[in-house]
Amino acid sequence: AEKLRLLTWADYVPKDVMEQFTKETGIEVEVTLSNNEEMISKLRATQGAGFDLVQPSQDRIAGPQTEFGIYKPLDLSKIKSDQFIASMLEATKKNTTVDGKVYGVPHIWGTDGLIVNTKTAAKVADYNDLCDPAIAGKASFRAKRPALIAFAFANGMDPFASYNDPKAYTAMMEKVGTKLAECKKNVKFFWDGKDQLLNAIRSGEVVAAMAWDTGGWKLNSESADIKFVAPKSGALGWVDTFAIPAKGRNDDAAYKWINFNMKPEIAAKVAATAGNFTASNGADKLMQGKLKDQFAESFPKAAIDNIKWYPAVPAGIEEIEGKILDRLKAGS
Amino acid sequence: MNRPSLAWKLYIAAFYVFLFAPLLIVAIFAFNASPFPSPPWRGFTLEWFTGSGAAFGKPGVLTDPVWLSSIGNSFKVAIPVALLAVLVGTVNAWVLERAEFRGKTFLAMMMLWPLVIPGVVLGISILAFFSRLANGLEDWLQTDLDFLRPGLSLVILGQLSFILTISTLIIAARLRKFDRSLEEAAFDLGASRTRVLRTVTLPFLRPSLIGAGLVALLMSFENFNTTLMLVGSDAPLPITMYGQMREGATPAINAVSLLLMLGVGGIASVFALTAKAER
Amino acid sequence: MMQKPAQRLTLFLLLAPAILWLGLLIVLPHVEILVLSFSERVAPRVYAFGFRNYLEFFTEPLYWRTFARTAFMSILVTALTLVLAFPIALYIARVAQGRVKAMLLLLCLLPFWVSELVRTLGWMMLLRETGVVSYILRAVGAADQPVELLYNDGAVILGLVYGGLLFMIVPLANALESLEPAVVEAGFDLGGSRWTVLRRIVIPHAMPGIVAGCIIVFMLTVGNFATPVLLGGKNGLWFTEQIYAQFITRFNWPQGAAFGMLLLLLSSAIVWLGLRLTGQSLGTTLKQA
Amino acid sequence: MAPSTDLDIVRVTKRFGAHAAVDDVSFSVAPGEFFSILGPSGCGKTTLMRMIAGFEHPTSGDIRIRGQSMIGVPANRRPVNMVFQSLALFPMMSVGENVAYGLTCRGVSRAEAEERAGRMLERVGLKGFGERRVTALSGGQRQRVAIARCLVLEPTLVLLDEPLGALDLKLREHMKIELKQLQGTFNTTFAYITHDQSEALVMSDRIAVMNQGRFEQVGSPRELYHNPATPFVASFVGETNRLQGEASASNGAIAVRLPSGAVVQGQGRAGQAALAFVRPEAVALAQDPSLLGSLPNRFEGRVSAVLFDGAASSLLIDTAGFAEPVRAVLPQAGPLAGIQVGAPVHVGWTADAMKVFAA
Amino acid sequence: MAPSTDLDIVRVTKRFGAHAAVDDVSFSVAPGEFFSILGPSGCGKTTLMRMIAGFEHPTSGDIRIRGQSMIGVPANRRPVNMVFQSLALFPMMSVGENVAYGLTCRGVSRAEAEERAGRMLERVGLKGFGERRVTALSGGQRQRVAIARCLVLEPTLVLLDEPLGALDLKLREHMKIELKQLQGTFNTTFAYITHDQSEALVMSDRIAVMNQGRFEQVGSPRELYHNPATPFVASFVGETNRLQGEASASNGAIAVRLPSGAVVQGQGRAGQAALAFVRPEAVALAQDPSLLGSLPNRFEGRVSAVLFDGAASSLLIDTAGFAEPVRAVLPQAGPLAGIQVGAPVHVGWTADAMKVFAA
Ligand SMILES: Nc1ncnc2c1ncn2[C@@H]1O[C@H](COP(=O)(O)OP(=O)(O)OP(=O)(O)O)[C@@H](O)[C@H]1O
Ligand SMILES: Nc1ncnc2c1ncn2[C@@H]1O[C@H](COP(=O)(O)OP(=O)(O)OP(=O)(O)O)[C@@H](O)[C@H]1O
Ligand SMILES: [Mg+2]
Ligand SMILES: [Mg+2]
Repeated sequence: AEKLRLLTWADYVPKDVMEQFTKETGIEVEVTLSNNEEMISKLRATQGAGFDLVQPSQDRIAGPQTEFGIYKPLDLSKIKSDQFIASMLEATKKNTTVDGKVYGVPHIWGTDGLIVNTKTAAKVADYNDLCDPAIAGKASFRAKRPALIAFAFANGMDPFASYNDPKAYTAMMEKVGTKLAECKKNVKFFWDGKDQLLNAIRSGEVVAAMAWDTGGWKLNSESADIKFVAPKSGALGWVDTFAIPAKGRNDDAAYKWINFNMKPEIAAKVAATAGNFTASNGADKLMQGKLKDQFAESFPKAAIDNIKWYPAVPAGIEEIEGKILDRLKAGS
Repeated sequence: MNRPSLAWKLYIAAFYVFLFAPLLIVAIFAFNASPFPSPPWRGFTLEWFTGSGAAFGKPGVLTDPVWLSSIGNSFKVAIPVALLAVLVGTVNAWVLERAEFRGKTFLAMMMLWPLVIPGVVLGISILAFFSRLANGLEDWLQTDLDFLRPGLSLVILGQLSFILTISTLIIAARLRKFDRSLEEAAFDLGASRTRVLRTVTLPFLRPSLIGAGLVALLMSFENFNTTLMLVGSDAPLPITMYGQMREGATPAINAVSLLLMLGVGGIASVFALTAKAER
Repeated sequence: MMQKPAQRLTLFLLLAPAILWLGLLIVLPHVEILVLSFSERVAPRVYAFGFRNYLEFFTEPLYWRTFARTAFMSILVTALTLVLAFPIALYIARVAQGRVKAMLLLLCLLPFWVSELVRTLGWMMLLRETGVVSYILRAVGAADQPVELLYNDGAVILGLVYGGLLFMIVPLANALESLEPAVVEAGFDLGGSRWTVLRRIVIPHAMPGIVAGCIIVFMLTVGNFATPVLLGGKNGLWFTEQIYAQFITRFNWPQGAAFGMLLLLLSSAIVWLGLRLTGQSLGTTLKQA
Repeated sequence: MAPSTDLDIVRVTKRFGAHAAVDDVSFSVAPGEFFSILGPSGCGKTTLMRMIAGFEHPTSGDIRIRGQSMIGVPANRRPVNMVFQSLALFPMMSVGENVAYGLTCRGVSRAEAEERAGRMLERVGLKGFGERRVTALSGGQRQRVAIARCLVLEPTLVLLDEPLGALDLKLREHMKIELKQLQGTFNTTFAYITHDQSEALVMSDRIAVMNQGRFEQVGSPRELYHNPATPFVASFVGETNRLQGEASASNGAIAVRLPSGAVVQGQGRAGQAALAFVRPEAVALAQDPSLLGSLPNRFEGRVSAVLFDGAASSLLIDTAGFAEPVRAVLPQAGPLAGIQVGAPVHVGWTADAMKVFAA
Repeated sequence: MAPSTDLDIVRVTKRFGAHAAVDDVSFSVAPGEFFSILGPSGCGKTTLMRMIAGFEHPTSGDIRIRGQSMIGVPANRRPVNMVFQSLALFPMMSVGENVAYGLTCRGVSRAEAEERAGRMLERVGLKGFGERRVTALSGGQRQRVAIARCLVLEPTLVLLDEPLGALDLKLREHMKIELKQLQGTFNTTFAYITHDQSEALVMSDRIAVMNQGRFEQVGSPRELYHNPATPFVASFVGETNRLQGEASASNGAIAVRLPSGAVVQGQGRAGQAALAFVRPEAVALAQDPSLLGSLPNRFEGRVSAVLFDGAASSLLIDTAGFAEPVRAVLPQAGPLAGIQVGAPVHVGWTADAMKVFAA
């Protein structure tokens, strides 16, 4: 049978959606779970072979494409653009354009913020509060670039403004690095996988963490004490996309999958399992009430306006960040 | 010296407790009716083996396609690795023990070398070399050469790169013990060269062939470092386990581990039996 | 004389698998990363020859500190493993008899054929804050708070020592086994105390086994990845993680290749040093194992 | 007062499980004596020696050295040293270090130990070999190092467990004589075990013949050879012809009727079933039976094999009434020197030469 | 016409590099003969035998079996079979399979091969052992299997490379006789190599004494023993006393002046430097010198050691004018039978008994 090899995030492909797709098109979907870095590194190792469709975040397309040429330009005529929230589609297209060609369209979006156990760490309201001695040894964040960006904002800097000035950016990151290093003693571990963090919060090993909104809401439904909080200095907004690898072998199936997924009823289902929001136009009307309430609680109007959306990452920026992160992990 | 002191005996006992404690814990908590592999004990369940996911939200090993396919992938790697290790190992052992040519000591040293290369380095070097090779061949032949890209085929090659050393050593050790006069005697009694090989040499080597095959099988199943650098979309068991452990595991991983222990125990007993037959 | 070409052909055919194996899977890949490690990125998709990747290593304290830390901890782990394993190997080789001996050895082997990840999982379950040890400590009243034993260097060393034990015990036991009982008895008979016999007869005899075990354990430790990553805490980085990071999360292959070469150099240098100091040769040493 | 014996074994028994490897053995060794224990493989020789050295503990009985009980004294505190069958030289040490080892264990300073080791090596004829590796020595040289390593400690007693077993034939012949001479010059007490009767006979002052954990006879080589006390000793020590039959006393001597009906005359004591032994060199040969006229045992036979072996040549003679051929020494001179297979011959021996035992 | 020899070696030389392991050797073996090659370790015996079997190729010379040249014939096509020193029984096969192996290689059917193997086992006294594993046999039994495995193929010639080397003393004595008898009953030609002179003397019809790749002498055991052709043969075959000195002819015999000035009389030929040999059993002993009056060689000495070994006992006698003690046979009877160390004694021997060679 025809096959679609999909490289994506956990929870983005509910079983029934996959089955429905196979039923409708006769195409089987083979799912490999991953994260941004691994997606890129896998494609980099194969020069863009091995998968037919991938889902990196929108900011991680232009840089790697310039450097390694691992994606194929999208044939926008094959995509039903009316299924997308127009503003989001435009923003994503803009961010994923290299040499005038578009490489990505949006799928799921969400934010990074704080998951707080309000009973034991009520005071945590911004990223810097993770470093509060009161919760020493019980905080956590990922030792990845979102942490750098977040702490930069929390400490009054604007990293996105310096994206194209490596020198300034390096200086800024050094500062952030120092700040994080100080904070490190507060950290139980740098979390890697979502479930790892959620388990630790459930068991009380961790009481406050920088994490994705979806995890926070999931925990909130289990225990009302745990809340997802939009930090004072602003949640970080991300958009996961659809992109086609340079040596994808089944572009037709890929486009079919994109269009299928962006149908409002399908998108709603996916959003429900992922616990996030979808770029599908009209799906929000089909969403369950609970998530909407949780979103409303976490994001008052001001907080929504304060969301910092990632612009495309220019090539070279990640090297600067990488070193800071390595230092953070290695230093004591 | 022959009469061990009490302290020594206690140390031995403590050592074996130390040795098996982690494994026992893993095995016991495979049956814990809890979504997390940690105490307290919440009652006995087989859910993590056969459960459909209804009870704890995550399915048991034997119904979870993720685990099943990674077990399948491990076999897809381990069986060719074991077969090739025995085949090539036998030829190599022959070269080491029987052939005479210039540069033999150098070759023997080279064969040992993979043992002192860290697995991660082996992995990245093979990854880098084969991706260059694939790029070159692709430009030249204008086709995709998938098997040179990260994936099971590359994992097989990567694991072979050092497992071959082990299998060669095992078979060569046996071949070295072989009394050449047995072959001469057979030849003297009128056997042809192929008949000597078939009736005398290979039967003598058989325990080591089986042993090398089993060791290769186990090492392949167990290997993580080299495999990690070379996997594509199909993850063998250790890679899946690693992913799950970083994710924060459910007791399903304990169940997989227990199955693995049982499998290894089985193979080890076969191994012990052939080793006994060897004597 | 007639047979010469035929013999050549046979020899060539016999050599072919070894040459393919060593050439394609060992030598050329290493040449590749050597070449790769000397290429620097000048612009997207443009690379040039240069030493920047190595310079980077020496100028960035982070990298060489991790490197030094890895080397130091590996040596420590090797030494600890040797000390812990010696009495066991001695017992297996010289005290235990027959069935018991075979059993003890087999029991040693079993945990090591099960995946490293299973073993590490076991340690994680034992040591973590919500784990078994912490639970037991609280249950017996030795601690009133959950104790975190995971995510520190101690846990990493424990895991690595555990993982290295077998590879120390087997060569040691092999070496000790080959010591003729009469030689030990002669040592006592001529008036030697236990300590004298151990120091002047048993240990010198076991030297090839000690060196072999140390080399293998050191290699496995320095090249380990999963154990330090999973058991190690926020403070510890293993050098293999740096290589992994350069390849997988930084997509910076040249830098990763340089690190790989450095790790290879480190391990070769320490192995060579070990052999030199003890006057052993690699071939005989590895055959011991 | 100095004790008159160096070693006393008093009713020593050693059991492994139900099996008694050494069974109620007693003997004494005088100072300066060369004492051998001779017996077949597995009879318990090594076990006995290991108890003296202190590597095994007797199940019952006492072991005394110079009158002092050794029970509970560990091997490294006993004034005895052992030369092992495998020699057990320390391969990780040089020849000199091997010899000096025992001295340094006693706390003798390095320099002095080396010097004394050097002198000892000189005395055993290995001057200047101190720096060699033990693996670079010939069999006989290694032998001498093993002995030097013991003698340098001036032990009361040296135990030797088949030390010549690993040597080849010619060298063994040579070392037999050398060992005996060494013992003479050092005047040390030697307890020597072997399963080779020729070694025991040539070297020893006294020999104990051991069988299945027990001593069958203790005596000088000549006593054992000429007056064996048991059938086991008669057949184990020296080449012999062995006959089985039924005994009946007759004038002064004892008569043994073989199954074929033939009767031989001998000396000894037996009930019904009897074993009779006669040595090949005691068998007289003649072509003319009248030359054997005075002998009580006379039989007719035919040469079935000539085993020419120089001075040790012998004949096998198929003799009427005997189940096995009779073995006799081939005469070196005289009319029978050139006898061929198939030639008829008469054999005979005195009643004194034939020892009879109860079977 | 049947050839009158089974094996002809014609000027065979084998070089390993510059070293000639076998150097221009020629000999023939007659059908049914037991032919031994005797020589010290490393003299080239095995190399010679491996050339006959076909495992090595002569550098020059020809090897003929029943008149047919074997040059270029591979080992598996030659009508010779070899019994290896290690025996080389196939451990993965049963006793019966071992014996049947050669037959099945020839294409004999399984059933028939088994039957013939069974019969052969019966003939070597191993009836009913067919199903046993070879590891479950005693040394002597394995020996017989190795020989049966060759004999079942009815080869023209059986080669035996020190087949008794691995056995212990008593068993070796026994197998010597058995092997000789087996050869007799099968009437097969045996070529046997050994470094043990006693084995060669006892079993062989003819012996070639080999030294450093060359044959020193070929002859019957008695010829070699009594009339050695070279000093090497004289000292290698049998026990002997060896004297070195300067020769000068004298009435009919040859006189050798020892360094001490003493002179001995002997038979033989020598230039200036001479070696003289006399066997211990040819040395006559007397307490009263007048009893030795007729002997041309008479000396006075003192017993330095009595090597009592039953029938093989000997004396070492420190003799004035001799560098080494003279070895003589200890008389079994007469006044000297009980002689002690230190006793004065006179020794003497005939000129015929003393062989003299150029050194
Ligand atoms: N440690 C032991 N445990 C059980 N049985 C033993 C032990 N040591 C020796 N034996 C048994 O005791 C008997 C005597 O053994 P020992 O070694 O003393 O014989 P030996 O006379 O020295 O023989 P050999 O001449 O072959 O060396 C044998 O039957 C042997 O199997
Ligand atoms: N394949 C070979 N290459 C080089 N030299 C050899 C080879 N085989 C034998 N030699 C040499 O030839 C000489 C004769 O060896 P051979 O094995 O024939 O001796 P041998 O008389 O059988 O001795 P032994 O009684 O010890 O078996 C020796 O010096 C040996 O080192
Ligand atoms: Mg013994
Ligand atoms: Mg030989």
